[in-house]
Order: sequence, then structure tokens, then C-alpha cells
Amino acid sequence: MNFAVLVFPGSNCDIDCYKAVEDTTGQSVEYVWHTATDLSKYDCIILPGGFSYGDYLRSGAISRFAPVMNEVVKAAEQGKFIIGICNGFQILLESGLLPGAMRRNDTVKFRCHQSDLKVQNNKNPFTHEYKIGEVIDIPIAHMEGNYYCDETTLVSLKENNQIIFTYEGENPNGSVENIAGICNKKGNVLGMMPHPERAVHELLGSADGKKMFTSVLSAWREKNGVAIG
Amino acid sequence: MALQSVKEPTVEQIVDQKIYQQFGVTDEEFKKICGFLGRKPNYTEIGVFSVMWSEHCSYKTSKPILRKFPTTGERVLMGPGEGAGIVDIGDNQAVVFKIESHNHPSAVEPYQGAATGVGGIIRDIFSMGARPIALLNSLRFGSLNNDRVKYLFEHVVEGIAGYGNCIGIPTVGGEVMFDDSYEGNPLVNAMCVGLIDHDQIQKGVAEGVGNPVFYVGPATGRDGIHGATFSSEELTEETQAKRSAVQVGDPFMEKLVMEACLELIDSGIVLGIQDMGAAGLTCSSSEMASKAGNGMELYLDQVPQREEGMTAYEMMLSESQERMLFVIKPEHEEQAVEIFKRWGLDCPKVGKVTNDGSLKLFHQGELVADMPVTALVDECPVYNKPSRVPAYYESNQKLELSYDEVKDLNQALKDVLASPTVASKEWVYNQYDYMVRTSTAVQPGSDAAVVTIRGTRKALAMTTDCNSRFVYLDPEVGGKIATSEAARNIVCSGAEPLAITDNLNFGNPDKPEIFWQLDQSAEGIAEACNVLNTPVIGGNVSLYNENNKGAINPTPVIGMVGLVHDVDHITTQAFKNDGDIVFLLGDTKDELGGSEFQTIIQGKTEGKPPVIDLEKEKLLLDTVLQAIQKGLVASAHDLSEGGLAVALAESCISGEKGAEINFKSDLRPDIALFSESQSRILLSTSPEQAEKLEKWLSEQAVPYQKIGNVTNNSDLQIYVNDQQVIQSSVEQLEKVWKDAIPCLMK
Amino acid sequence: MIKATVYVTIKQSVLDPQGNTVQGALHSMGFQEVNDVRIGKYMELTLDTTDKNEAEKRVTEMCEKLLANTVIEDYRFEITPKSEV
Amino acid sequence: MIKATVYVTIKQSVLDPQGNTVQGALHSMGFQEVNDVRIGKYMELTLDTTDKNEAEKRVTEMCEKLLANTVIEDYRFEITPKSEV
Ligand SMILES: Nc1ncnc2c1ncn2[C@@H]1O[C@H](COP(=O)(O)OP(=O)(O)O)[C@@H](O)[C@H]1O
Ligand SMILES: [Mg+2]
Repeated sequence: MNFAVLVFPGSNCDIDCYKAVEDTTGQSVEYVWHTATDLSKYDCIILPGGFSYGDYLRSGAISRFAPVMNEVVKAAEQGKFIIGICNGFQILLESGLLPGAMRRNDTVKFRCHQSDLKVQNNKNPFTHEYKIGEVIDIPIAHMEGNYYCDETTLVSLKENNQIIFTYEGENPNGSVENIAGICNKKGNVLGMMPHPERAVHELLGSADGKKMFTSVLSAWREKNGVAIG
Repeated sequence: MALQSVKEPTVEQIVDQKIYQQFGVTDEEFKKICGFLGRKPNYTEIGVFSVMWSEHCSYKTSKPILRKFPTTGERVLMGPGEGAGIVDIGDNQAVVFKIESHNHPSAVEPYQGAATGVGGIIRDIFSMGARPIALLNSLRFGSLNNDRVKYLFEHVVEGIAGYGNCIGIPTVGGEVMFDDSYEGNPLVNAMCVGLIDHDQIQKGVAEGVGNPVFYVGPATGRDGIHGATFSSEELTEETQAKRSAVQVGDPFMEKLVMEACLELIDSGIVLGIQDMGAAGLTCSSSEMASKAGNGMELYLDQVPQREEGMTAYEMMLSESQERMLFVIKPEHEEQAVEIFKRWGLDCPKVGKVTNDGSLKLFHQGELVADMPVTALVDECPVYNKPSRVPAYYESNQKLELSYDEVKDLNQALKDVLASPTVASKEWVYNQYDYMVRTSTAVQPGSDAAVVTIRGTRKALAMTTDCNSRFVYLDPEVGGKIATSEAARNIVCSGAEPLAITDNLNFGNPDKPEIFWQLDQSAEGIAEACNVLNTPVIGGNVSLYNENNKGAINPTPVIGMVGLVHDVDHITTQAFKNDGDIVFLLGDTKDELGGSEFQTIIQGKTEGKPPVIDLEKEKLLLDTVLQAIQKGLVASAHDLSEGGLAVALAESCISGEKGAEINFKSDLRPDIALFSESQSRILLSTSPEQAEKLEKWLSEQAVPYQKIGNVTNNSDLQIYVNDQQVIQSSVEQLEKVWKDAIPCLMK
Repeated sequence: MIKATVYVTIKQSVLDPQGNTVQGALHSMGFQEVNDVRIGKYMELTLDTTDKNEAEKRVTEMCEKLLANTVIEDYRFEITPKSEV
Repeated sequence: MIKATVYVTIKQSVLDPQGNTVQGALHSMGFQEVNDVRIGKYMELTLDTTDKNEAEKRVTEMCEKLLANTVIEDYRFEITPKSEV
């Protein structure tokens, strides 16, 4: 399986995502520059965290016009797996691949710490190795993670089971319905504020994020009929 | 609307009206400058000289002091002099680190002042060719009951966060202390640690006569003109007005510049590279030329300019951020341009290396300045300032402390835990992304932070420390303690101390008492470095931190880095398992001088600081490090502010455990628990290992006492000589400790 | 030359965390009379054109595409010849 | 009720990284005519008072103390009776 980690000017979790994919799945992973115009060889595309374009104006607002985003839209239509983490999630929202928008945290401050997430839906390629209702420890690090969507959107998110993760215990940013991560209707595009790539080794404080990457791998293998080796 | 710049004074006006004095150049120095030039300087030239001869760039006051420091060692690959020092860590790898102050800019505009301080120190690291891997910061503020102090604290922290988070370098540690002496003069010291392969090490040299000089980074504006001289003066309303424009940080730009420069360096074509820090283009160009024994011509019309009508003087003195200067061979120009273009950057050619030893500036077709680079860089006069023992020191030395016994130690512990200096700094570090780069193995909140090195079993431990109350009471002892405390923090995290970088923050050194503080504390640091085998590989001096209310406490901040030989050795302060046995290493004496207890309970800072015996410290550190490496230790925590009581509380809180302690001591219980005697470490270990540990400690002749065990009943109970003096739920202690700063900041 | 002044505000229906925080801060500073605070962006663009109609069309496009996120923000703008300013 | 509209802009001589980056983005999106972008803040405050003069005094104070950082920012404001808006 081939993973791509997109690099926008100002991305800074690109290396972390690359390492996490390498360490957890052992699959091929490559950095892909924001100007790339061909993503055909990749099966999973990761939009990493960071501060693309400094988060100036609004987080994700400028990146979504990068040439590579046209290809991301195509890949999403083709049903490829797409994961936006933190700034990547913000870019997916700005580009309209996921519904809603981000506001400044209700504490108005940047927040970085471990956080408990509840897996709300495990019927998708990103979380099927978790149990439904399982609480996992994945850190957050953001200033604008206060997810917003209007009532109608919220209803449809719920109806279609698009809420993948919610914060358990304290909601660190004020997001609607404690939302920490959502997917699109088709279920192949995921956006989440917490950083699973920062939770892949006990030395980092938690290894609960590993299964996200291995879920994607096994989902791909199943989809493509590859025998588990 | 372009800003109108004032008409520049003529050579005659400079001489007649002694305009140079406004730049802090003395009559004597002016004469010297005329001598070097063989004529009188024009406005641009006197501007350039004044910044190069400011304390910030020339160290004219502090040079004699800095000579005391040991700067070499088996592992030292580069000592002070370049952007940052470098220490070998084996396998062709080395660690690069340096600390730098941005005190004065932060006092004026805390967010940008702190942010650009972080930006500056990061440039120092990557201009060596190193990949920055971690940031730390050492902060000092007045009392949080003051609104302006709160404003400064809030925005300094936001500025540090804003820059570090955006550029993607984790801020993994530091310290924050509060004392009235910092009320008008907050201290903001930022440290950056980088990693490099030996063969990638760069120098800021203008090699090769005829080679082109390139500029990369954003356009030059009228930012922070005279920043270097500004930071070498006392803060007055006048200096605040003199500041033409505040420097604004652009971390996004720096991220691009950093990635592009590292790529450029990696391509192997760079002959010399240096960042434009204090005194911007002036300092980088003259230093690069001087170090290579060459000269340099700069074509100022080629320098990207943010504002219209900028003069040579303004361009040379601008402190616009995120700019770099580098030299390559002409045939590599295209390759360099390509690399920068990929990152969306231009790199105009702004000069040429020459062989005539002078810095020549051309502007609008004319030669506007011509100065010998050695005069600029190396010939600033060095002053041996008068030194005098302050009266306060003499009287404190004679003072015999005797306070009434404090009986309610439960309350005393809570009061000390709630002191902002001791209280949890979570409010601060939760605003920092301390996890990006996914290498942070010990997060903020333990003794030293630990960052792993991918692809190896090694890791780096790092810390900053300085208890300025001790330095105030006795600068020499205080200097020794600061260095020892840093080493203790490093060892407690499982690392071998490697080297230090220091930031000497002091008042006005023209005052003999202040100079004495500077001199004595450097003496203490130097001695400690010699005994602990941690050479000084770089540092920074920030003087004139005083205002009409007086000087800051002398604050020589020590930044130390240590090497964890195997990630299995990584140790934290948190108690680990129920039933683990707790040991206190070192002797506890009647030493409340300068302690947190004295400050909080007695409301005073007086007497003598704790004594420190460096040989004993060294023995303790070696013994504990080996115990950790032998696997005999479950947790380790050094005793610092708040003494044994606070250390126990912190280990309980971070481990979410209780403890039952019975401490045997000849001292009064309040003194026994809150004395800040040096060279003490709290260890815990499993019952199975306890015997081995005891044997090891006895063999090494390190004094120790088995004082109790870790429990699951979630209470901290402390007995002194079988008498219960503290009994509190850990949860309650944690609340007091964690809520203190957020409550004050509401 | 034309100057475009763009105002971006958070929609009334959307909670404005920054506005709320600033309001709280103003209260604690003794500005009790402050009932509501909304924080938005104020942008000044200089356009190298003289055609006001064209400028209006272009700025609308810039707002829709980039300057505002219409999911949570409203925008409006004014166009003035630069010399007037 | 009175409405105060506050405009906070970055001083001319001070670098505006945000404005610069947005300008770059507009260029690469084909809005070549954009010569300069400066980004500031736009705030709407509702004040529970009817005295315009008093409001003016108070808002000035709020700006000086909290709403603007006068070291690097300029501000101006307008006061209008709320019903008018
Ligand atoms: N400004 C800061 N930035 C990041 N971390 C900080 C800061 N201040 C304190 N910390 C962290 O909080 C913990 C406790 O700090 P401190 O009480 O100074 O420790 P010690 O007394 O052991 O040196 C340390 O892990 C330190 O790194
Ligand atoms: Mg410590």
C-alpha cells in the first residue's frame, strides 16, 4: 500500500506522520509537495498538522488553493482514503471536502496536552480496529479546534454516522457536540483535531494512535483483496 | 505614505554636537574610531561602529568576566564564538545549543519581543547547519498581583508559543520565577537545541575573495533600529521613544528560510552562512569578513526594502527578522536560486568578498561607508570596570537567622505550593506545542525534558536553571548552585551532563556593586563547570536590566544539555508503584536563607544561601547517574525550591500516588522540611532493588536516609522523628499547586 | 489605484469565542456597560486598477474564495479611489 | 444603547506578515492587481448607555487599555446610537 504525506509551506507534522506510517504499517510512504499534480499512485493521502501559510487569515484557508488540492478532491471522489489531522482537518474543511468550519478555541489559547477520545463509529476504514465506545488517549495541540456546523449539518452528520471521535471528559475547545473528528458521507475522508501520529509509542506517552494507521492498512487490504501477510 | 526619515547629520554636526554620544559612543571611543578610519566618520559609519561596539556585540564589559569560563573539553567541537557551541555525542552526531535574551524588547512589546527572541535563537542554531529539535525558555517577572506584570507574563508566553508552535519546534522545558526585582525588567531568555552530523558544521565566514554574498529572507524595514545599543542601556522613557519600530516576528517566513537554508547547506555548496541578528546586516557582514580575514562590499540598492526611501544607515542597522547572509562560489548561484525558489523565496546577490579587509557600502552609485572590519569586530576597547562588595552582602553574611517555629506545616506546604514560583507551570507549557517532531520522551513537568534521537538508543536531556535569590545573597555560591542544580536536573532524568550555555542577566555594570555580582557569579559558575566537567560552549550577556526602582536580582541562567546513553535510562520525578521505597540522598541542614519558605512565610530574602560543596555534588551526581544506569531507580527528583516537602508533593502529584514518610532529623520540623540544602536528590525504587541501591550508595559513601514508601492511599503523610507534621490528600495538594497561576491570571 | 476596505464578521448565529473573552476582560476591568462584543477582521487592499465596477467584481470574488469563510463569516466591503484616502 | 465600531490597524512602519502572506496567496490565485494588503481587527461593541460623549471617553479607554496594542497598532472608532444601525 502507498501512503502520501502532503507538504504545504508551513506544514510541520509531515515528518511525524511519515514516521508514524513507517513505524506502524511498514508500508511505502512518500512526501508529496503542495504543487504536485498527480496522486494516482497513492492509496492513502495524509494532510498533516502544522501551520500551513502560518495559519494567517484563517487556518487552512490559503492551503486549500494549493495545486495538489485538486488532486485530493479527485482522490476523494475515487474513494481513496484521505486523513486530515489538525491543520490537515482545517484544510479539508476550508476546501469543502468536509462540512463545517473551525473557530478559535473557547479558551482562546493554544492548548497542547493528552486528551481522551471516544470512538463513536468504527464502521469505517480509519477506526475499525477500535471498539465502539472505546476511550483512547491521543494528544491535541491547536489554537483553532472549536468545530462548528449548523443544525442541519449536525443532524445529517448524526444520521450518516459521520461523527467518528468525540472528546471524553473535558471538551478542550468548545466544539459542537464535543466533536473531535468527522468523516464525509462516503466514509473515505476523515478529519480530526487530535494527533494520532503523536501516540504511536509508549515513549511518547501513549500508543493508542497506532490502530488508526493499521486500520487503514487492513481496510485497504480487504478492499483490494490482498492477503494479510 | 512613506515614513519620512530625519535628515542625517553631517560629519561636522556629529563631531560638534557629539551626536555619537546619543549612540552610546564615548569621547574616548570616538577618538579611537577616528584613528582607525584615519578621518572622521559619517553618520552611517558612526551608526555601524556604535552597534558593533555596543555591549551586545562587543562584550566590552563582560569579556574579562567570560574569560573565567572553561570552554574546552574532550567532547567540545566548537566553543563560544560562532552562532552556537557544539558538543560531540558520538556516532558522528553532535548537539548544538545556545541561549539568548530578549529582555528589553519584551518589556516594550511582550508578544513580539518574546517571539522574535525565539526566532533569533533558532536562526543561531540552523545557521550552524543543525536541525533545531527543541526549545526552552527561562522567564522572570515581578509579582502577579500587578496588572502590567500579568500583561507581560501573558503575552510573553503567547509570543513564545506563537513562534515555536508555528515553526514546529517543540518547546519542551524552561522555568518561570516571580520576584519583585523583575517588575519593570522582565527576563526572557530563549534556548534552542539542535542536532547535526559532524561533517555538516558551518561557520559564519566570508571565504574566497571575489565570491558573491547573498541575502535571503524578508525585505528590510525600519525595524528595531538601534536594537543592539538599546538592549545595552537602561530602560527609560527616552529609550522607549527612541525605538523607531518594533520588530515583528514571522514564524512562517522563518520556517521557509530554515528549511531552505538546511537544504542549501545539505547540498554542500555553502562556504559561509550567518544569521542577521542584533545589528542585522552590519554585524553579519563584518563578522563574516573578519573571521575569514577578508573584506566585503555591499550593494545596498540590491537589498530588498520594505519601505521607501531607506538610507544606508537604516538598512545597515535594521533588525528586521528572519534574514540570513551567505557566501557561495559564483558557479553555484543557479543551484542556490533553485533551492530558494522551491520554498517561495528570493536570494538576491547583495555583495562580494574582497581582500582589502574593509567593509565598503555602496548606495545609489556611491561609496557611502568604508571601514576596516577588524576595527569593527575586534578593536572595541575592553573595560575592566571597578568592583565593590555591596553593603547588603556584608550585612547578610553576618545575619543569624532565627524565626519562630511554624507549627502548621500542612498550611505552610500549601502556601509554598501555591507560590507562583513553585506552583505548576502547566498554564504556561500547555500553550506550547511540546510534542511536535514526536521525540519528546519527558514532557514539561519533570526535572529536565528528554528528547529522543531517532535511529539511535540515545536521547538528550535539557534544562534551564537559576535561583536568583541565592545569587543575590551570595553571587559566587549562587553561581555554583545554579550550575549544580542544572546538572542535578539532568542527572535525575537519566543523562550525563555534557556542557552549558549561560545567559548573564544583570543590572548596570557601571555600578561597582553590580559588577561585583557579575564577576563573583561568573567565578562560581566557572568553578562548578570545572568540577562538574561541563564546559561553557556559548552564552549571552544582558546588562542594564534596571530602572529607577533598582536592578534585577543577578540572574545568570544556566542552560544545560545532557546525554542519555540509552532510552531505558530515562527517569522522571513521578513516583511509580505502590510500595516503592523512598530514599533521600544528601544532608539536610538548617539552611533557610534565600529559600521559598523564607520568602513566602517570612516575607524576606536574607541571610546566607545554602552552602555548596562541589566535590560532594559531583559524587552525588555520579552515584545517582550510575544507579539509574544500573536500573536501580524508579524515580528521581532533585530538591530545589521548597525543599523536601515540595519535592515529595511533586513526586506524589506527578505519579498520582501517596507516600508515607518518616524523616529523622536533628532539625526543627519546619526547617527540616523546607530547608533548601544543596546536593540532595529524592529517589524511589522497588523493594526488590532497594537493597542493591543501599549497597551502592554506601559503597560510594553518599549520605542517604531511607525515609518511607510510596502508597496507594492517595495521601501524603510526613512524620519528622515519628511525629506527624503533614497529612493531606494528594488531590488537595495538586489542586492548590495547579490552580495557583490560572487563578492569578483570571 | 483603488482601495478596497473589507470587513469580515462572524455570523450572528455563530458563537464568537474571542468576542466573549474580550467582553469578559472588559467587564473585569470595570467596563460593565459592554453588552456584547463581536470581533472580526478589517482588511485594506490596494488594487492596481481604476475601474470601480471591475474592482467590485474582483473583490467579491476574493471574499467568496479566500478572505471570508462563508460558513461562519459575513463580509462587506467599500471601494474608494485611492487618492481620496 | 450605543454601538461602537472599532478599527484596529497595524502601524504603517510595522511588518504585517499576515497581510503579506494573504497578498501572496491572492497573487497566486490570479488576483495580480492586488498591490498591498494590510490586515487589522474590526470590532463591534454594544454599550448599555445613551450618552455619546461618555461612550466616546469609555471606548477610548478600552482601546488604550485592551482593544489595541498601541505599541504596534493604531485604532479609531465610530459611535452610533444602536437603533440607527
Ligand atoms: N517557561 C517554561 N516553559 C516550559 N516549561 C516550563 C517552563 N517553566 C517551567 N517549565 C517546566 O515545569 C517543570 C518544573 O519547573 P521547575 O519548577 O523550574 O523545575 P526545577 O525546579 O526542577 O528546575 C519543568 O519540567 C520545566 O521544564
Ligand atoms: Mg528539578
